[in-house]
Amino acid sequence: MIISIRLFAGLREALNQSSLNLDVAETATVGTALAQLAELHPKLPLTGLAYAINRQYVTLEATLQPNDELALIPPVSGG
Amino acid sequence: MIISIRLFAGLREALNQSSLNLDVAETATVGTALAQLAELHPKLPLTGLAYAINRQYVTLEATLQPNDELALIPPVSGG
Amino acid sequence: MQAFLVTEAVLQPEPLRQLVSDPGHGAIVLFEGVARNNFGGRATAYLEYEAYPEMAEQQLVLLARQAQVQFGIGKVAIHHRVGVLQIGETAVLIAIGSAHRGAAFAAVAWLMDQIKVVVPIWKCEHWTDGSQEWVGQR
Amino acid sequence: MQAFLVTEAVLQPEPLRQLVSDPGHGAIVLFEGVARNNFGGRATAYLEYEAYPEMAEQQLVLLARQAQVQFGIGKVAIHHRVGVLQIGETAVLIAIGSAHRGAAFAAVAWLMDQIKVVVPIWKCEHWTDGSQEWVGQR
Repeated sequence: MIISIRLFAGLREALNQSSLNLDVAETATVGTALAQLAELHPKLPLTGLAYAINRQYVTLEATLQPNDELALIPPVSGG
Repeated sequence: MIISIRLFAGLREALNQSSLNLDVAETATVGTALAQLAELHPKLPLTGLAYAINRQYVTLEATLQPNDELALIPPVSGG
Repeated sequence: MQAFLVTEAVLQPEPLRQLVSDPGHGAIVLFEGVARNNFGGRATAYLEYEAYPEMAEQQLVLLARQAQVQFGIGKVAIHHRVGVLQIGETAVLIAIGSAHRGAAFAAVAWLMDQIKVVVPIWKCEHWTDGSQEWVGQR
Repeated sequence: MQAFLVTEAVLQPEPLRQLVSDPGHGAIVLFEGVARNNFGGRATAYLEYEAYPEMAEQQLVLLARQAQVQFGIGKVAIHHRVGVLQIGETAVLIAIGSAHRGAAFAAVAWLMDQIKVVVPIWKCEHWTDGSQEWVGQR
């Protein structure tokens, strides 16, 4: 199934793109999707992130559904 | 010697005037001036006040000079 | 625009905001004390403020200097309105610029507490039943 | 005017102030987080903010609701700017109306702390030496 991944700040700059689609297994979790992404883009700095599915914070164990939007959220620094 | 007395809020309304001159002794303090004022205007509510001479807070013991401005300051409620 | 002022004119936030802005400030706090439609649940028709204006302005300057020393904030400006205020109108306006926000928050709370203790300004509640009362004086 | 907004436009305090005003409020607090000319003493040329705007606005709404419950404040509005900000421009604007000032002061401090933890917005410092850095990310 296809999910979309949103990239911000340093992650966006590392890949020079703000989103990408990933074809993941039906049983995929945030964690397995990240492992797949790391294999595709070994230089992507994937430590210290928070995760959101469809704009809600989730943990690495959360399961993904088709067309979910998975956001990789580096340490925020608004304000 | 003559000093001027400033009245505010309830005190101003009680005498229907915002200032008055008082002829006090050369040795007058805030306390003796107040006693004189109380005699002149027995209905004036003189409890719970703070005092200022020439815009500086002082105690009842402070001595007065000619032409001093003595302000009788009811509990403040600005803001 | 004076930084410390007691005035009958309607208070304007924007000029005060400009007075306290500075390239080294990361935080600006504006506080407005506003005429409320009730006091302790009793309905207010309008408010009236009276001041000893010369002394009140001096006291505001002193408080601001003290806050700068005590909290390490930057620029400060405080205006207080006098005369008749309708519900929703601003009675007091405090503007603080500061390198960091924590100091500004602490200072604005302290300044408001102090204003209500040492600045010679008095509020008269005019109740909707037609009676009136100088707050804090019986 | 939306109460919770992530925008590239220059932030305007006055419309937010009007959004949170209410006859039952005795206090209005406006906080502005402003682009400062240095960060930890290092000279900043300008700032750049990036957001996950849909989620950031949702998070601002949630934080405001939580603050209303936790502190008993009245109306809240929060705008955050994104894009390039020059020194002195406002990055975030919080407006709070409240019956009493103590609740508003506590809530604005709490809101700013929370924004810096849970709202997906990122600041990039562009230093005067030409280099840049996403704050909090190495």
